[in-house]
Amino acid sequence: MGVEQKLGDMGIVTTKLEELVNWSRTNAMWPMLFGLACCAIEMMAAQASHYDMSRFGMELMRASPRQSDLMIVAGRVSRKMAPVVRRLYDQMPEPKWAIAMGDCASCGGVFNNYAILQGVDEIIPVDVYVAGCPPRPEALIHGIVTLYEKVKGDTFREAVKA
Amino acid sequence: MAQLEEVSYEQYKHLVSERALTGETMLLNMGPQHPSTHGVLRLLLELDGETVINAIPDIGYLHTGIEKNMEAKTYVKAEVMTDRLDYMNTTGNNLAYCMAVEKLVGLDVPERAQVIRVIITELQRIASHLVFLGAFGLDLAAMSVFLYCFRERELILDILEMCSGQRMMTTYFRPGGVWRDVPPEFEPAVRDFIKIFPKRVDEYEALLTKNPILLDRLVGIGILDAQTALSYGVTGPTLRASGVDWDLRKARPYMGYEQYKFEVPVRNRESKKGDTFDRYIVHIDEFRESLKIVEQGMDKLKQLSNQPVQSDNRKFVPPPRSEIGVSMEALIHHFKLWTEGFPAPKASIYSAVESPRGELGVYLEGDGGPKPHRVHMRTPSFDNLSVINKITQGHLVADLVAILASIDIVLGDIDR
Amino acid sequence: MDKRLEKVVQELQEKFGSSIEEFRDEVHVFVEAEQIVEALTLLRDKYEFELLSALTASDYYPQQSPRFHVIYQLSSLAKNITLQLRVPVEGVQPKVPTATRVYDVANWRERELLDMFGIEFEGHPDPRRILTPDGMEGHPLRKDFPLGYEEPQFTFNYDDIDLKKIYAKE
Amino acid sequence: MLEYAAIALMIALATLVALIAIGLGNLFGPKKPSASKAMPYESGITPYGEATRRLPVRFYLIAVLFILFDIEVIFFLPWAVVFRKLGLFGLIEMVVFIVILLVGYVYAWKKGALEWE
Repeated sequence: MGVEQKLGDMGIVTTKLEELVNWSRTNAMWPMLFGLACCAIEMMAAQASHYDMSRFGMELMRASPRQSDLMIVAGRVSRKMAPVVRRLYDQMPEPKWAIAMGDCASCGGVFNNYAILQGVDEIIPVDVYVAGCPPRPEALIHGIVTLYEKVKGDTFREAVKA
Repeated sequence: MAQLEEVSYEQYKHLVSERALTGETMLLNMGPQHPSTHGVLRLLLELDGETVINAIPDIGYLHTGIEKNMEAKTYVKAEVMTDRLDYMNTTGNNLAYCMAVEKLVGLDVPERAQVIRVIITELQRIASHLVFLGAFGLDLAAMSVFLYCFRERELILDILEMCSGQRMMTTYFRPGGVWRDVPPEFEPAVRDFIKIFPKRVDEYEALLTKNPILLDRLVGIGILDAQTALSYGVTGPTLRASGVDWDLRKARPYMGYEQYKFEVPVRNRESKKGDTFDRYIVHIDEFRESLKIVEQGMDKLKQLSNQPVQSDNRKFVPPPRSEIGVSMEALIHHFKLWTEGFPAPKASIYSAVESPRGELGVYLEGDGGPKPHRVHMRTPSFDNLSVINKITQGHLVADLVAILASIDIVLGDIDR
Repeated sequence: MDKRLEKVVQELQEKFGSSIEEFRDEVHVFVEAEQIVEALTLLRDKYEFELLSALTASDYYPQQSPRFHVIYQLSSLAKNITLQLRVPVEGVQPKVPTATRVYDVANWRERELLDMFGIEFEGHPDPRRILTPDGMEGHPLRKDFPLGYEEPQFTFNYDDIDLKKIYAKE
Repeated sequence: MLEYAAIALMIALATLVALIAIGLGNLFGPKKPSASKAMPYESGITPYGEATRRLPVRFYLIAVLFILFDIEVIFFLPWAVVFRKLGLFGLIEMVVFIVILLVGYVYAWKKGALEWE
């Protein structure tokens, strides 16, 4: 990543820098408007005024992958949709994260058959799995806060290796 | 994982005009990930500048193989699958499936369970129309309507959660009645909702109906005449907006709908041509009609206060737990029903219900065993969407967005 | 049987020599594959069955001679009656003439039956798969098509499944 | 001379803020180019044909009209700054300017340049 590739580890300077960069990333992480099935309705309810995901920096659901940092796979991924999900994930700029919302995205859930991908982690690296069918909006927000904890722990060295 | 190859002209040669090959018209994908396709629908648009010449839907991006999966589960377990079909109208799917099973095995449903089913289904219809209105407003850049609609929807979801423990995928209706009786807090919660909701509908109307910008975008757009609608199998509010008075709750009353007084909102009965604005108005009127049904249902519920909510036919409905410790037959029935399920006769039936999007029919075929031989869900959005190419030709891309929002499709319904 | 329906069924019997099945206030009329378009036009024009509400099929796998039944569920809005036509179809090369000229809803429904059961509809304007991915062989809703079960990952078999599961690294 | 310093300062500050925003993003953002990332985004599907496809001339017409009336608005800005000093003369001058452009607008409107068909 940018300067870290050049700087590497400079002790106090880069840790303070890491905290600043991670702080800025966790407070304005825009998810991609990418609802597949029933979990998308719960995601919309989480975005609406009652549960209000905007309190956690998710002000907008950007429609195009070019302007979004987080891909919430909300719903069941069918075999026909899998390459599209993979391409959308590729087209998101770095640094990007992925939340598998709901049982169908995490492990195929109720549908263990020919049509559904058994877990979206077969095609994209998932950071946080949110359980539930569909998970309540609070569960999704809890998943997002867990993701923020994970992002806060990011150090540049890992990013350089990855 | 299959690779995404380029959209080739040969694939669609018989659907698009040949001007697309010469590059005169543009082939554009309004693809699976698009803010205004209400889910994962891909529309291959053939555009001449802003005018839509052809809008070819390509569905299947959410195909879940539900019908195949239901063949591998017993009748009671298969009901869990129906919730995930039309995820805006989950209790309606449950009702359609339960009525099909009851019709196949000849199971009776007690009076109180029928009233509870009607109330919950009508509340779910209001919730589904609220999401329709929210998405409809969002597509026409009226952002605030989305937030207002979801505010009311939360009240209904609380009521559903109070009865069944789950906000959306309730599986609250079971073949033979309802899972358990409504809790005592159900009555005040629904009464409050009935009291505040009419004012909220007037609030939506004040925001949208007389808004000149919206009228310009809706009136005269996406004309669908009754003859084409019936030939394309369009049912529900979209058909009623084109002047055909066909509502299964009135035509073939089920669950005691004949005892409720309500009218079916139908527009341009004589001109038989409905546009996007009519479809929007039919949805708004249906808010008020459904509320009337809920109100009459609540009064009826009060009269049948302590009646059973499950049929006492032990061959199909598991006995209450209190009885198991006492009587031997109850234990046998309990054990048999929960391990193997009940066998159904070797025959097939078709029973239809009026879902917020149209006629939701279930073709259920038993083969004598505990598992259904074939379950086909005739879902309304599948046929409602097939008419989109015909009614959007010649309109602008912005109108296509409004028309797609007005026919209110749900992709879980279409791809099953 | 509803008396208005009796008249319709009688005419179908004389014209197409079809047998009847009755179950729970429903009438199933068996029609041969060649006569189906004629029967549908007759029902739509003469007896006002405007809405073909459902068009589906059912697979009776081990039985090869009529392996599939293509089911046309018709409903008449004017007279508020419903009727079901069933067309038995062979299992090897299932072919049924298309009904798109009579009802436009048949266009997508027949594409779905081609996709799910492999039943070909002669004269269909756009015979493509509609639901399953393009490269898919086999027809899912046939009885001999496996459901496609994958063993779920629980605590007791976590490790050996973890080895087999293909995780996307980046 | 002094007021030009103020404008120069504003321009400098504006470019500084822009540079900081882009620079930080560029500096700290990890760079992992890949083939599918470079492909044009068309709702997740490979687009048909190359990106520079032939566009109908109406788009150009609307673009020209927009530029025309946008420049008109830009001419308001200097006028608004010295509006008090110019007094009545400034007002009449601007009204004449606006009327001329209004005639142009009404002509374009009635000619149907704004309609898409």
